Amino acid sequence: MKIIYFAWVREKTGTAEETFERPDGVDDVAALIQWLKGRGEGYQTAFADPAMVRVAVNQEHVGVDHRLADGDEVAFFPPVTGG
Amino acid sequence: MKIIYFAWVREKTGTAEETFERPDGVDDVAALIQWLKGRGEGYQTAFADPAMVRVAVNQEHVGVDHRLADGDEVAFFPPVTGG
Amino acid sequence: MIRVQTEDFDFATEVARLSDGNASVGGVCSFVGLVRDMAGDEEISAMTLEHYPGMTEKALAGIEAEAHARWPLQDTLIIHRYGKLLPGERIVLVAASSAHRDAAFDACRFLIDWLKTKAPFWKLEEAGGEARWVDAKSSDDTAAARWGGGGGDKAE
Amino acid sequence: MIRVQTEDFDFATEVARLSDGNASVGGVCSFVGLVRDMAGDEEISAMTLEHYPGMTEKALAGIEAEAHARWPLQDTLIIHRYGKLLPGERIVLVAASSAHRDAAFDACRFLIDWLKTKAPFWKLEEAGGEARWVDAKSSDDTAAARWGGGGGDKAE
Repeated sequence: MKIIYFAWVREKTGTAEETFERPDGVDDVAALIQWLKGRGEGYQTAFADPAMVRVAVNQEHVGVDHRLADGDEVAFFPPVTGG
Repeated sequence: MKIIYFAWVREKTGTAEETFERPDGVDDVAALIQWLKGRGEGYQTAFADPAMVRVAVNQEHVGVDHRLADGDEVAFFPPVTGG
Repeated sequence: MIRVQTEDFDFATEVARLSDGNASVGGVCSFVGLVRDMAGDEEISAMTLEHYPGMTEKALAGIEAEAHARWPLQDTLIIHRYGKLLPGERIVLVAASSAHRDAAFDACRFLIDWLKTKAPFWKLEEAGGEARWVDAKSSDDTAAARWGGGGGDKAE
Repeated sequence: MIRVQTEDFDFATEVARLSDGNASVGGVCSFVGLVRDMAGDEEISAMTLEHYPGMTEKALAGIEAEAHARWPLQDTLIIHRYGKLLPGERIVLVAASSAHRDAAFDACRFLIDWLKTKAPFWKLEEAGGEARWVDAKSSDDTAAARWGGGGGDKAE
């Protein structure tokens, strides 16, 4: 799967984009966030307050209970502030 | 006083503008309309349905109970349709 | 600013004036009203706008002042044309600028809603070789009434 | 039509497209959002907009389609810039044209309200030599919520 980070989520994880096989047991967005938090301090900081992070899967806004499939494009970002 | 007519009120009275001394007893707009209706058929047609005619005195929208003073500028016109 | 004129206006130049050189403006809302080619199922060949010189400017200035009293605005603009216009031509431009978009939107809509029931303009429509005065719409009274504070061109 | 671009746009040309050659348009409502020079009591020196290429276009097209589903519109337009902008520069243009002004106003406001909570843009503000990400405003959630039908970038 492809994971993309934007704005301060990108700055905190220190990663703009990464690609890896979907880990065993990572069946939904909540599980993915949990798994990512195990990858280091930057990720822990980024996801410290899950209410502050929004998620899109395959470029559609979703909730943390959204089921993941192999090959999904998952994006994490702060609440949007355009316009 | 100066009387001005616009749009179909002007067409019906056949008059764009006229000036005369305020007649005796013409103390408010309603009395003026009554007096004007005595001036001929065109005026009678124009004021046949008073609900269709709007009035401004000295360029401010007023009701038919508005008191008139010598020298007033009184305008009669249909409901406005600009914009 | 208000202007009553026969000639067309430059939309971009006019709207730009509401924010040019003023970086405290966060948003500019504008509305342009145009002559439509149809009235009901009849084709319109031309539209002539008559107005009441003197009172028109007073009425528009009053509407503009009321908008500034109701919302925190940086600037407002009303341009209204009169005389003979063809389908597709611009009749009116209203615009409002503010630090925030809600004030800009509300004020812009207020300007056109009040203008439609308070400013002394009358439309003469030409269709099928005949000219007829356009009737006022009750929907315009309803639109103006939602802002409260004054019953249009009816007695107040 | 939607466009996501770094360069500025020609306001008059863009807005004229919503009515040019279509005399069934009675009104065009447009809104331009600009970079303000102040945030609270702090002076802003620049604003950088980041976005999510691909999803941005999808989100804006979805918002535009929703507007057409809700109102009888002739045309709509969304142009949003990204990259570094200075105070006074245009960020966004939304516009809607319709036979009647109520649809044009409602749709235009809907476009900007939904865009502000659904389109993946993020603002980085520079003030006093520091850069910081702008916080989302709860007033934008409230504004979007008044149109119903979808909770912005929160789970739906």
